[in-house]
Amino acid sequence: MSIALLLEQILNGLQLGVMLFLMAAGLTLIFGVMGLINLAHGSLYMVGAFACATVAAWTGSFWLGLVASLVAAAAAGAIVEMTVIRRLYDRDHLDQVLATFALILIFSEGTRWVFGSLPLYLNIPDLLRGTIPLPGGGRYQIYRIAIIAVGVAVAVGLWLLIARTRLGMRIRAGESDREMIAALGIDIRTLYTVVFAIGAALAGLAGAMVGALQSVQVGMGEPVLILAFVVIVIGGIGSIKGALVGAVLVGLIDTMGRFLLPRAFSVFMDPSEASLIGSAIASMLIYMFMALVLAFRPRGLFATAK
Amino acid sequence: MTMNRETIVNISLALLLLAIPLIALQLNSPFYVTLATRMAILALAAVGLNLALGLGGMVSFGHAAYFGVGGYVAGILAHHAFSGLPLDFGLFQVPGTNMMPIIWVVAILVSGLLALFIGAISIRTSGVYFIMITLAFAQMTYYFANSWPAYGGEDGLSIFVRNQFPGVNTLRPLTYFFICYAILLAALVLFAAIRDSRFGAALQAARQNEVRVATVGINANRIRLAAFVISGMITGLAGALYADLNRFVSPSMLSWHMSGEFIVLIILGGVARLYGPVAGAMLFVMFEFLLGGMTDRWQFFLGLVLLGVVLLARGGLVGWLAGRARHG
Amino acid sequence: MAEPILDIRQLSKSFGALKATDGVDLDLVPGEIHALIGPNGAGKSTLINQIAGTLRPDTGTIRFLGQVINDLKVPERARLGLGRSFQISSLAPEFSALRNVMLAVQSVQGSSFRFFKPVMRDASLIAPAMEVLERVGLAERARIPVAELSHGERRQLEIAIALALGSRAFLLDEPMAGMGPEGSKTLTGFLDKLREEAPILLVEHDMDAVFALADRITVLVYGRVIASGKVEDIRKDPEVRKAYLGDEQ
Amino acid sequence: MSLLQVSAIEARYGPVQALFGVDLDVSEGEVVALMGRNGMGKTTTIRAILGLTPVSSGTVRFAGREIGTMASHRIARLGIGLVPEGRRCFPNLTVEENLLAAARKGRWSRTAVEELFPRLRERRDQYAHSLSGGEQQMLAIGRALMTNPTLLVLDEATEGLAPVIRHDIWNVIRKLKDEGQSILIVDKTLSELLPAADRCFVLEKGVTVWSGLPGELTPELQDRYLGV
Amino acid sequence: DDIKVGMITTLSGGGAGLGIDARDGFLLALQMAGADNIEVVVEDDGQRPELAVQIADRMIQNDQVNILTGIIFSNLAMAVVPSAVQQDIIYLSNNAGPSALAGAQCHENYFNVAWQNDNLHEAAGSYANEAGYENVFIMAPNYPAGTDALTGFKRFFDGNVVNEIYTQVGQSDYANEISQIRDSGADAVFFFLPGGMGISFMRQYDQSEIDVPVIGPGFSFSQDILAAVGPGALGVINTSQWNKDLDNEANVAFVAAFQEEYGRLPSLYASQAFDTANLIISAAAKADIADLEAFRAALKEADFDSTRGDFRFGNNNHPIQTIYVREVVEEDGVLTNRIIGTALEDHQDAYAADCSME
Ligand SMILES: Nc1ncnc2c1ncn2[C@@H]1O[C@H](COP(=O)(O)OP(=O)(O)OP(=O)(O)O)[C@@H](O)[C@H]1O
Ligand SMILES: Nc1ncnc2c1ncn2[C@@H]1O[C@H](COP(=O)(O)OP(=O)(O)OP(=O)(O)O)[C@@H](O)[C@H]1O
Ligand SMILES: [Mg+2]
Ligand SMILES: [Mg+2]
Repeated sequence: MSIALLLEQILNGLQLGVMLFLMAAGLTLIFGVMGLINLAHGSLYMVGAFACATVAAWTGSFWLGLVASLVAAAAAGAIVEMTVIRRLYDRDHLDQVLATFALILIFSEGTRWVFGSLPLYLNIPDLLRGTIPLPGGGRYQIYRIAIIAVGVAVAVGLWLLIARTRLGMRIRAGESDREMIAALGIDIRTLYTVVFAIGAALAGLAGAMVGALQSVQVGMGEPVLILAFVVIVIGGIGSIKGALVGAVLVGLIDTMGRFLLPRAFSVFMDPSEASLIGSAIASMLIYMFMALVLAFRPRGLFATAK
Repeated sequence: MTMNRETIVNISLALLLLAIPLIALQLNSPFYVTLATRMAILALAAVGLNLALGLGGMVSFGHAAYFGVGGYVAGILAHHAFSGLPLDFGLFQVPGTNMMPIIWVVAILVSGLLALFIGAISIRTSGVYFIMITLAFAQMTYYFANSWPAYGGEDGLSIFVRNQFPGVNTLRPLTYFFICYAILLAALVLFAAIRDSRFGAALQAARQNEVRVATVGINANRIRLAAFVISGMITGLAGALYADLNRFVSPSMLSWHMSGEFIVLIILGGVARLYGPVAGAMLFVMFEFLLGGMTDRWQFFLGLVLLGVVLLARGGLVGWLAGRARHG
Repeated sequence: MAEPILDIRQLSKSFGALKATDGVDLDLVPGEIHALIGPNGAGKSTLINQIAGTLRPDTGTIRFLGQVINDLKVPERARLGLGRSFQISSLAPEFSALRNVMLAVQSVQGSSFRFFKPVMRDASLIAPAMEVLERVGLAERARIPVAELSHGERRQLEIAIALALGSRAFLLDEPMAGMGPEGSKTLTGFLDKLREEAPILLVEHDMDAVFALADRITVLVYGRVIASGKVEDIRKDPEVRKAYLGDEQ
Repeated sequence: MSLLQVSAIEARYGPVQALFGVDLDVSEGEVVALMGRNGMGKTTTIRAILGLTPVSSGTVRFAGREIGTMASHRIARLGIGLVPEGRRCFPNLTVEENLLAAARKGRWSRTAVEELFPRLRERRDQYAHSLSGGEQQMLAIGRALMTNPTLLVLDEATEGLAPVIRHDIWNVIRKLKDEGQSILIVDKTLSELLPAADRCFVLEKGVTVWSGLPGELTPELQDRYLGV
Repeated sequence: DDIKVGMITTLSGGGAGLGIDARDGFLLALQMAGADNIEVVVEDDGQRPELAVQIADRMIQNDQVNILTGIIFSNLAMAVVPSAVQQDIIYLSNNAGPSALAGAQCHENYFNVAWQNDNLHEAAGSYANEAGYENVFIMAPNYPAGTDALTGFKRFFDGNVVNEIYTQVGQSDYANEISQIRDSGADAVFFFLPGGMGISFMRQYDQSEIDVPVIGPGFSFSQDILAAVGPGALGVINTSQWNKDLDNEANVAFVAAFQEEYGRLPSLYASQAFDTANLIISAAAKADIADLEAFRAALKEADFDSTRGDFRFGNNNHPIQTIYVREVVEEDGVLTNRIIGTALEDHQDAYAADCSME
């Protein structure tokens, strides 16, 4: 194994982590800040990807597609918030799980209705096409580096928004006592719609960016959603910092596990066997990691004050 | 003795479920017997979950793990009985079997052990963390089953001939329905007893106010863990029955969709209500069947229906029919 | 003086730089009401939490019935006989008052792992629970869900639970809070009798009640005991007047 | 001119009716006491005024506008500042953030509030959930003042406070009153409440049963309505 | 008697494209033959095994079908087939060919009209030898069809496997594997990643600018997904028992009719289902379904014009057929395949010997 490969894998881990962060940030905002479990977050990711693919195919411009993904996901988020989510804030987690589970069914089947079952495809914009050399002789895709950069920028921006602005304070205040913040003169309903739309837009952005790497298809959001949940639970629900740390950890552990475990096992068993067992364990690795974290810190690494 | 409304609703539900296969046979549509058996088994699984979720407030998003493990116990034992080779645990060997009672006991024990292990770690967390950690453990079992080649991996494992129950012919759909129905009723009796017992009182109090339970000197976590294990056992038993119904087990029994479905059943029927899971399972299987027969887009409409139930009909079907629950 | 039931030595607890409890000595002897007063944020609730077990002290010992209980968990301390009420009441809201008390009774009987006998037909639970409810004057409200009880009734219920636990000592954190004059009067009368049964460590800002009830008063300021003694002495103590009572008292 | 005018309001919590006809008014610059035993509907009245519990009949007017059906945040913005029963500080915000989150411009700034309650300055960066009961009470009052309300509504604002602090708070209330602040106040301690109030309303079982000047509330009346 | 066919296939979810093509191909054959003595019920299994089992139960118990067919995925086939064939239902597989059903568990009521799972991979292994590759990097998802695929490839490939990787089922990002390929020094990559997995892999592989050539089984480059894979697929070599340019009468008619009827090019899956329907029609012409034994014999003769030319069954009711080498090319702006050679002639699967049937 060369240094170049190791470096590449670290970047892969980071890129996966950052992508998860975009999902997790929206989730943790909605989830921690409004106290709502939104299983349908993955659907917003899908909406973003579909919007981007459709508009990019229409206009020929990825960038317009990207804008469309933000707009479409935010709009979908706002509509969902106003029609459904709004009624769920005072409910227990159970109702929220069920209602947003229902939303997944509606979104997935609805999208299939409109776009059919075949995957759409979306190309990387010319500007970001190609690879750059890495020290040690490897190469890395420019587009993936761009994803890392966007993720880091979003992380900083969000953290500032929540921790440093009055908007952030109000959002957090609303989480602990909606009624009270309203009684002090803050229009918490609109505020929540806005926050939900922001979270949705982030998911849509992630969907669009990933859509150019993978295929855009119905159901693409679900695996990412579960990973994003793992991320925020590891990081501590409601904490943007936790989401970032959790996402990067999960990204690195998953990538390194899938890469290194089969190699490690092949030291003492048949390579084919080692690859099978190694990849089986690698697929469970982040869940084991999460269980481990929660066993020692039942509220995640960066639990927010309650 | 006067009956309250909930008792009447409960008896009606039990009779209705019993009536479906009998009417089906009259109409010469034996498939509805299978459908009713499915209802009974899913209801049983949800009764298990209802113990943890409804009474104990532990929203487990990973009960598919016990369901699937129960199913795999049935599948693996039957597989070995069929092939004649014993299960090899290295130090000792265990023969397979196709006797349902033995399979059930093993399924209950194994899923109970798994629930003990998962519960012991998960119960330290609460709220959303609990939901997610149970999901994570279930995902682990899912990925394990998926990539473990010995018993078929993702392809799953077939049970070529349905397992046996002494004295009856389980291959007859109606007989198998009666077996599942009887087990469901037994589980309901157990649920009711637990709910009304001292253990149930402590469990329900722990859901409402953990601090209070601790300050009267009861260790809430031990109570919860015990409930979680019993809950896993019941769901595990349901899994074994389900395997025999389909004559097949696969990792999809362990998937998070399955866990979600159990939660759906309970909410549809009524959380913490004795017959909530029964009502929920009947409703759900019927929706799935009717909608699935009408349109390929049935999931879309199922979504709308579920959404409607959560937003408009709180308390589920039993809550709607029998009014709010009372706690003496 | 009689042998203390509860004996606290050199107890300290810090939150970061803040010393919430700072070398506190305190005891509770049979038959007395020992009032703990002090300005807001002086560390009274923190102290109660350490005795009840919800907070761990940094240093010092807590001795209860002759045994050091520093390492016991909340339920274990409760079973030993430490009963407490919360500054903000803490009950099982869906259960009736009766079932809340029955829970305590069942805990005393040490029998939460019984799965089959229905509690609502279990005289060995209901009878003692009703008896306690009668004593606190809640018998008529026994079957009402706690969520529908008034503030004052909840306070009474909290005490009923502590009674049912057969507590050997009570830790009461502001039991009068939120009660009208009438309720305070009833509760004062009740606590007055309760002390025969088990001594009370009483945290309270209602000075009328404190002066009417207390045998001894300890004053806590910034986590330290600044005075401790008979009611009259404390009342006159200039430092206490300045830090807590205010001048017009 | 009357600032707040509540006429014959009724309100319910789900199936349980709590108010059966409450009348009450507060004029500009006046301190009005709302009294009654436990559970008689004082808090519910206040909730109804702020739109937190819907009014099922009757009218509420504030500063010349009908506010009976307005959303809470709009009512608050018209100039009502609430110190709720049970404090309800935002536990996951620091003291400073609690003060700033809903602040509106006016005479009360953070500095002014911290001068009033120096303890809050000491605890500025502490999360509200770890404040002592009394500190939380101060924070709740400070938070309401920071919205610079025309009408300050205090529901048991001195509950759980040390006598010295309570004393201070009554001083503050008197000071505010002298400055012309209108206040609607619920409190259990009559000895402190009556001297501060200009007028009193007494509720019994959700109905206004008596109103008048503090001096007119004779010991007999007190015994009858308040159980003193 | 009329024949009742139950078609259980995937019409929703990620694998829907395959099922839709299969259904369309099957119905097209019936329509072209005017076979009105064959009644078909089609149901969507949503790619969920329990649902497939439930539908099979209903079709057998309520609809009293004689023949089941349609299942796309091996794991669903494993759920349905063993119990169905025991109930005297004939199962004709138009797509999945799990090894278990070809060997010891073969059954007289089970016919596979597509291939045994390993076949196309074996052909790829054989092609890799011919192309002179010595170091090959191989990769498949970690599930039974995946292990079958790599085993199949290795069974015929004589060179050196530099790395063997099992990916996760449903995986959509292959940066990890691509990095390893770049580092491995292999002179070719063989992969089996069905459906969306293959699309994602190929797109990312293209983006990462590696010039190691790629070989795959026909599924990963079938007509239904080529458009999504995009230009990165151009020039890729893949193996298949069928292609639209196979020059036989049946195929020419099929391709034309399919395009006419549905307005798109047919895929592998459509051709297999089309053959399946024609097999039923041919057997129905010779025997009555009520006489199961005779009907089975008629099926086994495989006396129909297959779109792949020669087609016959081996002892285990699995096909013995020729497997071609195809290359992805662009025709009239549409990506499609062209046959460039033959990988294996008259090929039979490796499990036939384990089957006790004659
Ligand atoms: N977890 C914590 N972290 C930091 N500071 C804390 C924490 N808990 C309590 N404090 C601080 O410790 C001091 C003592 O608090 P405590 O609640 O014991 O006061 P108290 O005497 O009960 O006051 P009150 O009469 O107002 O209820 C307070 O200043 C409080 O802010
Ligand atoms: N959330 C609620 N649900 C149902 N009933 C309620 C609720 N809150 C209050 N009530 C009932 O409404 C009535 C009026 O209560 P309210 O809290 O307004 O009284 P109060 O005068 O403020 O009493 P206190 O002095 O104890 O604060 C009481 O009978 C109470 O039981
Ligand atoms: Mg306190
Ligand atoms: Mg009140």
